[in-house]
Amino acid sequence: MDILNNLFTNIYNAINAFLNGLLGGAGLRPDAASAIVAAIMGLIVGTVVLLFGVGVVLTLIWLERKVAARVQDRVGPNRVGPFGMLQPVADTIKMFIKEDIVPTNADGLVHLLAPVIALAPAVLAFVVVPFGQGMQPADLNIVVLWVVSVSSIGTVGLFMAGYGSNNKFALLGGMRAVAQAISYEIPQVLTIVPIILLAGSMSLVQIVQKQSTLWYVFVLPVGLIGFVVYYISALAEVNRTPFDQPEGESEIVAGHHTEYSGMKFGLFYLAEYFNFFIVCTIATTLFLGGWQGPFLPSWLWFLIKTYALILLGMWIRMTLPRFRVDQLMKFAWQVLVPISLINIVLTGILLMFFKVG
Amino acid sequence: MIPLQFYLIVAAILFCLGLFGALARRNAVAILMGIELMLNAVNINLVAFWRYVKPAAPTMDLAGQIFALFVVTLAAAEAAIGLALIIAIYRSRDTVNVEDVDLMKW
Amino acid sequence: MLDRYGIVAIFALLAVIFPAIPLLLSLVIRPKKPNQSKKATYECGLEFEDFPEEAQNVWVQFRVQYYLFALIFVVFDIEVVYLYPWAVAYNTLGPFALVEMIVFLGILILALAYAWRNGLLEWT
Amino acid sequence: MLTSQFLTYVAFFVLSAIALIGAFLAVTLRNLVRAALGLILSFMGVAGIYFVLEAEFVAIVQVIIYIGAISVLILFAIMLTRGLMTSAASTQNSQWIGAAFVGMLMFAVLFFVAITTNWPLAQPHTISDLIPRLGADLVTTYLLPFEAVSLLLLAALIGAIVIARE
Repeated sequence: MDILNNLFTNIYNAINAFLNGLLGGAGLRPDAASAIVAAIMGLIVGTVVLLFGVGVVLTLIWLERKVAARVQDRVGPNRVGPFGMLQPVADTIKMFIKEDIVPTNADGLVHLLAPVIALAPAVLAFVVVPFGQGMQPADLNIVVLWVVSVSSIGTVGLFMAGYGSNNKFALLGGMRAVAQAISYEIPQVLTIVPIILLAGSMSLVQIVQKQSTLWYVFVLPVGLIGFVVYYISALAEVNRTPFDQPEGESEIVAGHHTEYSGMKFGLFYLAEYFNFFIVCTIATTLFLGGWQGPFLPSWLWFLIKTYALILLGMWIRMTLPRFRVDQLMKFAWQVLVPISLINIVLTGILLMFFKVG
Repeated sequence: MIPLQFYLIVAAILFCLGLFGALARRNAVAILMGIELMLNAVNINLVAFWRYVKPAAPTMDLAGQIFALFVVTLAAAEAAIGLALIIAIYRSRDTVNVEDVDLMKW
Repeated sequence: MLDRYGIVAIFALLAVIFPAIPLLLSLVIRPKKPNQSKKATYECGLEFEDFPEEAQNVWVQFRVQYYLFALIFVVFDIEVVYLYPWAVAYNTLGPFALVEMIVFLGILILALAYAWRNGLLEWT
Repeated sequence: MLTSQFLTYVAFFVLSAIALIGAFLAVTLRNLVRAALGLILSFMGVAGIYFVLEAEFVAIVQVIIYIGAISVLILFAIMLTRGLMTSAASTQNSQWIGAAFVGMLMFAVLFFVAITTNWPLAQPHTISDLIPRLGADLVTTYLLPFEAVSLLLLAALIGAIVIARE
């Protein structure tokens, strides 16, 4: 039990000790040696986290298709590999060997950089996700704001895709995507404030530790309201159906990725699933107690909760029709923002009288 | 430790680039971008002084950062109003070129 | 600083390298046979080149509504920035802090109410 | 020199270069959208410089407000007023040589002041509980400016709405 729980921490420590031993004997200055070890460890952690992220995305693509198929009473992919599990791999290979078409009128540099900028925030957000007990790449004391700030960079990528393609549909889609992202960012960040009030800290690790007795989603009524608002606005923030207005194919073709093909489109696709995964991990951390849970190893609990939220998102996607753009904006500003503002004040007042956690 | 002067010089270059942009551009939005750069330079100075210069009183040891926060807020308010003006001018005069917006000159 | 943010710097580096690898890899293995209609700007069922010159300019006049939403967003974004440190310090402050924050929020709710009453929150 | 110091210098120079190159692009590029993207690059570099200065909160605020909010405002404003700027006319006005001269003069003055002034330096200070301290200071020492900020925002919002609305 303990072995499983500390599996990754132990591997980390073992590699660290090995590298220290290796470089300690090389006759370098001690501070230079430790800096090199830290850099190599950082690279290893980063690579592992990103590869894990790619693996998660592959499972998500498969899961998404299977869930969609089951909801629609179909079988879904079942040819490539057992239960069609290798379908995402086949898709990836297809992405690699597709021709990359850049329209003559496009702004080439912006067109090329847009998917990179769209993917970068997702990669940066991985820095602070606590995947398990003692398993966060870094615990900064501004973690929560870090998540908020990197996700706000993503809107620039959306705009660049729309502008760089030099296409009416892409431009409209890009502008809509930005307008939607900024509108739903506000309720999303406002609902985090009650959690910080409850925990008295911005560190995700401390927020999880404070939830060892009671998950914040069960701190009624503020936790539940916060969770629902957060989850809805997170779905909208990552452009998941029913909030996929920016790429509503019935009006504006494929929105900001109309002119994207091949690997550039693949990067957008990857960024979208990365972001979906990240908002679910953040929701798990903030509201569902993160890695806390009995019997099973902490990282397994974390994955189970995250995947539960992901499946919920897929279920919502298959069930609800797309919002209209006016309903979308109205919903964000006239429903979610007032609710989350009231939620903050309510939490403040309740904390005056009761001690929670 | 990086000397304070390094930060001041970087801020000075940034300020002068912004000044150049604000003076030399024709497009009103570009002029506003120059002004934002100048405000950024000021903020670098504020934060650098916070870190390196002795505070006037022990209770004011966060003054530099708090001032920087207020400057950011002011910059946002200024951008909001400035761009709203530009949009209004564009709607009534069909241009955002500052040389053509000269109705009040005579 | 470096001990905490070194790893962030490494991730920032990876954020650039990570998308570059598949782009470079696919550059090697993908076909490259561009032609006129492939590289044309996408249009529904029409050849883009057949358009008259003025219609080929893809710029569209956006509605001012976009800007107004961005305005409200900016105001609330700044508000959130001030709320966060207040929320962290809340437990150590007295009830006065709550009153002050309610005043702060109240003024901004006025802003929201103004926008609401003037129908700016409607996307028409 | 210690390794950590050396790395701090590297970080500082790289980030300053990003900030200055971005600023240069922002004031010289013809294409206004590209210039705005240069501006965003510059904002990022400045945020990095704040991290080097150990002012994490200001750095994050820089990213959230400047990159996340103000640049969106600027980009939207450009898209709303883009109609006539596709023309090939020069983006610099006739006084750009004078402006460059003024800029250089200003830099000379600032450089001279920065180098020669005897700053009352102290030990570079770091605050470990920065965020709670900031939060507490905002509602005690700096209460008045803090509430004034919310009034300012209200006034700016209403003013901008009245001006920009059709």
